[in-house]
Amino acid sequence: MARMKFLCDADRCIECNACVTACKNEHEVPWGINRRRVVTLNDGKPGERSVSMACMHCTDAPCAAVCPVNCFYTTADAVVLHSKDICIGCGYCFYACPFGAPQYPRVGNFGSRGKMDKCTYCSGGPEPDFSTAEYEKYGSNRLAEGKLPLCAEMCSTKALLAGDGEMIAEIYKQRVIKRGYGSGAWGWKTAYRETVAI
Amino acid sequence: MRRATTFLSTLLLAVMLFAVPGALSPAQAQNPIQADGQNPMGARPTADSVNEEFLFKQESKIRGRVSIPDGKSANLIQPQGREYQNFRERWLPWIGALVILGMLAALGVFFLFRGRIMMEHSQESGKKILRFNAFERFTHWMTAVCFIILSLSGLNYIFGKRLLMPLIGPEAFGALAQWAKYSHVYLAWPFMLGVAFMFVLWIRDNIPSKVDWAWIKAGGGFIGKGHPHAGRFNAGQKGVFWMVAGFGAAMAATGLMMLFPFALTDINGMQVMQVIHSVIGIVFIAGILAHIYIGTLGMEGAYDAMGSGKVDLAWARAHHDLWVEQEQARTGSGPQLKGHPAPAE
Amino acid sequence: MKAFLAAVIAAVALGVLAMFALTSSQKFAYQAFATSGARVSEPGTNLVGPRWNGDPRPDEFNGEPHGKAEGAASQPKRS
Amino acid sequence: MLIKRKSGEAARTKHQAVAAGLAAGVLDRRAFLRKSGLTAGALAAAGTIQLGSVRKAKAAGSSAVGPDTVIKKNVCTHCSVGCTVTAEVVNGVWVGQEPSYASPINRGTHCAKGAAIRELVSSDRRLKYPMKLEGGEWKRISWDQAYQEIGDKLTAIREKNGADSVYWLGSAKFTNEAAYLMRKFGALWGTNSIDHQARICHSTTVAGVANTWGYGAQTNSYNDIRNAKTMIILGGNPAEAHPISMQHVLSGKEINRANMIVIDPRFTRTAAHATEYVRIRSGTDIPVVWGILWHIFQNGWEDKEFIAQRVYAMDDVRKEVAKWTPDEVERVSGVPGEQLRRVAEKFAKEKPATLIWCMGATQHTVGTANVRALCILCLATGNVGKPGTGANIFRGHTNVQGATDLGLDVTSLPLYYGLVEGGWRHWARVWEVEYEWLQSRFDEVPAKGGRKARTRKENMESPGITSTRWFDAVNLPPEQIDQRSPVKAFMVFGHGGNTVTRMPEAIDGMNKLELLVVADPHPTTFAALDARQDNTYLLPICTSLEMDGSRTASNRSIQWGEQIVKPAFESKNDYEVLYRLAEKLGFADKLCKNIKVENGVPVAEDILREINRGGWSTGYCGQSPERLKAHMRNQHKFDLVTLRAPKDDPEVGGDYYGLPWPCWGKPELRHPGSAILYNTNLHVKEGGGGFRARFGTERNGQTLLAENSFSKGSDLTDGYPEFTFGVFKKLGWDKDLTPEELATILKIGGEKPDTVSWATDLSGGIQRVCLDHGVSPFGNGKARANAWNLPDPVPVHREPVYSPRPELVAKYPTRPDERQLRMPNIGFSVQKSVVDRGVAKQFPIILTSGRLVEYEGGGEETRSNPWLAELQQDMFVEINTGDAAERGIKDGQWVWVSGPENSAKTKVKALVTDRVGKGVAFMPFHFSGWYQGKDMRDYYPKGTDPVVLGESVNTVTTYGFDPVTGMQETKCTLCQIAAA
Repeated sequence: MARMKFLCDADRCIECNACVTACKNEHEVPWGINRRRVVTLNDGKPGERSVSMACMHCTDAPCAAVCPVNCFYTTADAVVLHSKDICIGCGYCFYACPFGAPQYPRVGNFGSRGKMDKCTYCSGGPEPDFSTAEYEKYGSNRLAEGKLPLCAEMCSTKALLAGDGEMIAEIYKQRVIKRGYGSGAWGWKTAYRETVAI
Repeated sequence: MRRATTFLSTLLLAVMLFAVPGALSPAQAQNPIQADGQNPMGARPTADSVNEEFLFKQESKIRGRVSIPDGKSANLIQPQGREYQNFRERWLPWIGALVILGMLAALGVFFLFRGRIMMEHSQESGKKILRFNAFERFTHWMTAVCFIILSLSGLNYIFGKRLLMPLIGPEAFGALAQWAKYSHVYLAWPFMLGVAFMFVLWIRDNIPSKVDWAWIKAGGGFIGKGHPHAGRFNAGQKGVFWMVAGFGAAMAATGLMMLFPFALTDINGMQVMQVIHSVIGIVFIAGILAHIYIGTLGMEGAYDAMGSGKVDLAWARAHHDLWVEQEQARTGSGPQLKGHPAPAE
Repeated sequence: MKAFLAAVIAAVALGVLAMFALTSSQKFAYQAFATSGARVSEPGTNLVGPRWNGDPRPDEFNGEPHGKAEGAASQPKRS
Repeated sequence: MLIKRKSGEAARTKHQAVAAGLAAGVLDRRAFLRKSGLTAGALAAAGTIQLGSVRKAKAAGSSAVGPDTVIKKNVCTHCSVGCTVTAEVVNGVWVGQEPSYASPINRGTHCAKGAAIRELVSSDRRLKYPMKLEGGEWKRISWDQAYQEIGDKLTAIREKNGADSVYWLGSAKFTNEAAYLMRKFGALWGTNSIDHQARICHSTTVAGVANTWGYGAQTNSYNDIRNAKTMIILGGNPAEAHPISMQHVLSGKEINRANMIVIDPRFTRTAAHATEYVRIRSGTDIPVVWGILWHIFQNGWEDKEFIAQRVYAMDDVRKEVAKWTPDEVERVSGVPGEQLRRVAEKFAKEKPATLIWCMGATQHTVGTANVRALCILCLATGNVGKPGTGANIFRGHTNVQGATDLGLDVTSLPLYYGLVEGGWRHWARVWEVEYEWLQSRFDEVPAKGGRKARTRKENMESPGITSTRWFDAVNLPPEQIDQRSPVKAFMVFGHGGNTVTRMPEAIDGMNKLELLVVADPHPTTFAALDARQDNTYLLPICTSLEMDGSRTASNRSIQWGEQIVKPAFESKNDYEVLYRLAEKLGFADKLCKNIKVENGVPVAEDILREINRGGWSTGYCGQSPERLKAHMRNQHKFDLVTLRAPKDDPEVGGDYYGLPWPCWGKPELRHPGSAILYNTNLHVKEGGGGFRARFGTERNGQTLLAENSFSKGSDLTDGYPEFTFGVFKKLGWDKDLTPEELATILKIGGEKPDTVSWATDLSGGIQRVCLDHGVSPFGNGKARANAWNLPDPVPVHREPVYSPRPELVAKYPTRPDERQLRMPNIGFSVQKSVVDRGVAKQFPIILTSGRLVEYEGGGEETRSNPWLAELQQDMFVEINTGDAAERGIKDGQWVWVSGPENSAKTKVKALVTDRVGKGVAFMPFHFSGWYQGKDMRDYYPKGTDPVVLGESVNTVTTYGFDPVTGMQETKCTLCQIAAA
């Protein structure tokens, strides 16, 4: 069974933000909700790298663990999803997430920030595949169509890789071997408790 | 062993209010040129690229620049979430269960051995003295009601999914938890107000004094016979007062930090706040359980103080002799009320 | 007993008050994450629902949707 | 687990189940529109339009490709890379975008703009119907009223002030067909003042490169960069301006372990991926290039054989280069000699090497000279005409290459036919319009300002006014403007108002215009920044996604885009608007004499066929609409690196993707196009050739034809001139012509048939025969290191007008005051005054400008797209940490950036960063809508204001124009920054 992961090859990422707008486009993500973002490290200095980041769909996901209502579930493809019907907007997942993935419709205090929203790896939610309800709560379901997340599919330099963890790690490995450098699989240690050994 | 280390580091995290870099997972060494984590400067941007290991050596999380006006999204990786997860899921349920069940067990044992402390009758029995006026009782009950709901909804955050959810199913539990969450957030406000009122109302009578020391040395009268002297509040009650004031303030402070994310602290701060909030909350609940026990089941006559506000003079004389003298001196005849032959039920 | 009842009522009242206070001090994400350079008229409602509480069920929704930003659209008032 | 698990099996099956709404078949496009209040009736209240339709449609169909989903392919309308956009359309509504894996150019990928492009066609900030300004209020009008009123006003202005008093500004976002139609429109109107964005992006490239080796275009392709072992990116930031090109750049860097050298004043996102970054002072490109060449010549690293065979007058360059010792280069540009030596060695020795440049090289007062110097660097090292080499010039807008090719340029007719009688007569033949009638449309210019009068014919052959100077042509005293009258009316198609430098003066110009017409999907800066009260019209034009037509990417590949959805709101396409205007002005019959008009809309395919019939000079003759459409159908067959399809393919066998021009002969010849220009290792029939013999055969006793160099399989084994019927007769090749071809040539030639050339022979016979003999129709010449017809035949360094180094101005002054392109250029006087007044002390920071990845051009369209706007919400200035600390400026705070002209100032946010060096500031050029601290949002017609507004950098940019093309100086001026 595939174990879906994201890998951002920072030596390819040019902070073009295609992943961000592709996400907005695919799911009609409203203004203020940022399921994916690109962070530039060491900005303006030699060694600068940009990394595209969204929910990493962690192994033993901290969000799922700390959720007081167990609204998270992991699919057979190891995608971490959640049910907005059960979510109470408490914010614990947001405290626990190492990647700042959870987003809330309202900002300011946790009185009623609304249901949490985050990257679904383009695989919808608990509702029936391709249903209107699924689309309105979680966005479209590309995985069920046999497609990968649009952010990775549209990545301008093919820096953002999505797919089975072993396959994308292999792609990344080959790249590093070919070009002779690589700044690593950002976030993998934290998310998957493993890294791409080269 | 690993668990213990992580737990320790988590506690350190809580106490010292900042992350302990040693507890973080070291990032992998990818770039041989960068293996020593040297500062990447120079004109060779490819060769000098930053990597996780290097950045984690500088700071406990990796931060950068984003163009969207959401400052927190500039944090790329903050692995402390893993530590937080570990504390919350591995340790907190056990801490909570042990402390609360431990307190219940202790009270049970105490009850078994000591039984209910009964009222000692004297010629003053049947006479009433006003112990708490209406406003004091109002304040107490407002705080108490909020506390109970806050405790239950708070415990629901930890135990709900473990105990309740399997029983009633996820949908019902989701709805219940939603309301629990709302009540937790909203009733925190009357609770904080109540704590503040109580503090102002009763601080005067809760200043520790020498009498308290004697009271403690005498075991508060719980053990053995006879009653040590006590003012309006004995040392035990003063303890409860200061616990409520202190823990209440701590719960309020940590709670507010979480309620208003990023107002005063960042995500790590909020993780720490959550740790403090939950640990204190559990101890607080345990403490209040004891308070409830002694105020109701544990001691005959004690409940009247907050029930009707009026207590039996004999009881008062026995437990708060100094206060009764003081009150009677102040009012001449004393505040004892006539016409109530029977003690309150 | 009166004091107790009063206390319960007060707690509930204060709780409700807190609810209103907290809710009104919240901003929608599209307001919080927009600067003075931007006028967001249609932030969108997918994923967050018409009331921007994450609940997409339109049957619960009546009245002005929050998907539409408050504040007047620009008026033609040329000098 | 308590919630449904996604079954792995199910996840792999394609669901055809389309949920309720669509399956019921009730939601056609009309229904969508009705539901969302988008019908005509609701348009009256357009400001409150609720655009849920797309989302609802999407929700109903979800992402599953159902039976009602139609896939349409078009080309991204943003930059020149030419990414294919794959649209999923359900019942006439564009509901989703899919990666276009088949395209060899983008291979499924997009940048932020391309990935958000679906929003353009449904943006609620679009201009929804024609509007006019009446007493300072925007009023809705009908299209008919608009055509009538505009037509009447144009006619009146023409009668009073002449044809040249109307300025026509076209767009690099046009399709090829629209660009061509508009140039033809301008010719029929009778003016050469018809321009577009190429003026302000790569006009200097076109002039400089064409004057070096024949054609002013990218020699190779984005894909071909994969072959390079060394690449220099000078004055370019493709990571933000052409993100998809970085796929090829970085792949090349990885596959070949290539050197990627970035030379730029700013440590850009591109520089972050360089193997070597060279920081230079803005405006010192020539010293740096000569500095590199100094090391090359010093060490004998030049390609001597290549120079001997294919380059004219390299020795003249050696003399100039000898002056640029490492010390002098470092003194002027700040680059250490040792670093340049490293760069020089790599570029000359680790070949193939390619040179990539963008607007950092072109937008200077020395733009043409810069570009020439860069070409010379390629020539000296033999890095032209082979895979992995070449001048890979990344053009700006989606079709800026095509619009330039098709003549939206004040100096040429379509496909670079000169403004000479031969050129005019050629197009008159193609259009079947009488040459004399065309001539009669032009003004006679009276003598004024000490200049001689011009006849109609002379005026017809005189280049027009550049778009960079349009407001000078309104504001300056009439005697300074070399035409009958100053500009009175301005017709703007698809062009922002914030793109010219010296905005305060441009705004003065706007206010003085008697008529301003903006035809655009958005109102643009023109609608919002001026204080006009009347005589201003806004015409809603649809995007190229809503129409058919071809576009030419930077690599000269032409791609056919099919209409994805019908034009939104009441917008119309360019073809229709031009046709209807021509109808009103009385020359529609001539405009579309050989072009089919269906329901009042000229047919795109027919326009392209007319281009094919006349496009010999640039090889736009073989790209018939049928062939281009076949390419779009067979995208997946083209090779990623060579861009070539397998020879045995029935539809596109052997073709290069998009038939990159020159694609010789008639479409039936099936020339494959030329993926790499000037490649002698290929047969002409395979896209090979030498340098174009454009400048004669001999100069000062030296031959201008190639020596011992010729393309593979050529019958002529040396240099040769361009082919005419006369040359054919000498070679005896006239016998190879068919009788029909011969008849056509003789008819065209009239009394002088020998002058009929490969470029004017409408039969295509000369080109066909050339191909059979394996020779390039345009000859086989030498590239020119010395372009004697240009102001600086060998490029020399000239300090910017606003030089931060006044002490260098005496040695390296800008060119003397001159008159160019009907206008005075007083750069020298300005520079002298700047030095005398000590401006560099008051304004000590160098200001440069450039792009952001989220926005495009003037930015009106992209700033109206919320998905993009959310990512860049504030105009900012990048300021060095040191400069910020000195001024007490913190990251994110408001600052005033003031410029040295017009007391101009802009209020922007500070972005404190070391991307810029000390003493340098950078501002993006996409913003407008704020002016000198004032938010002008209310001036837009209600509901059409872009989501994000900000100060335009051009409010503080200053004087300075390239002498050849009138290019403005945007990359190097001075400013001061203070906390607000």
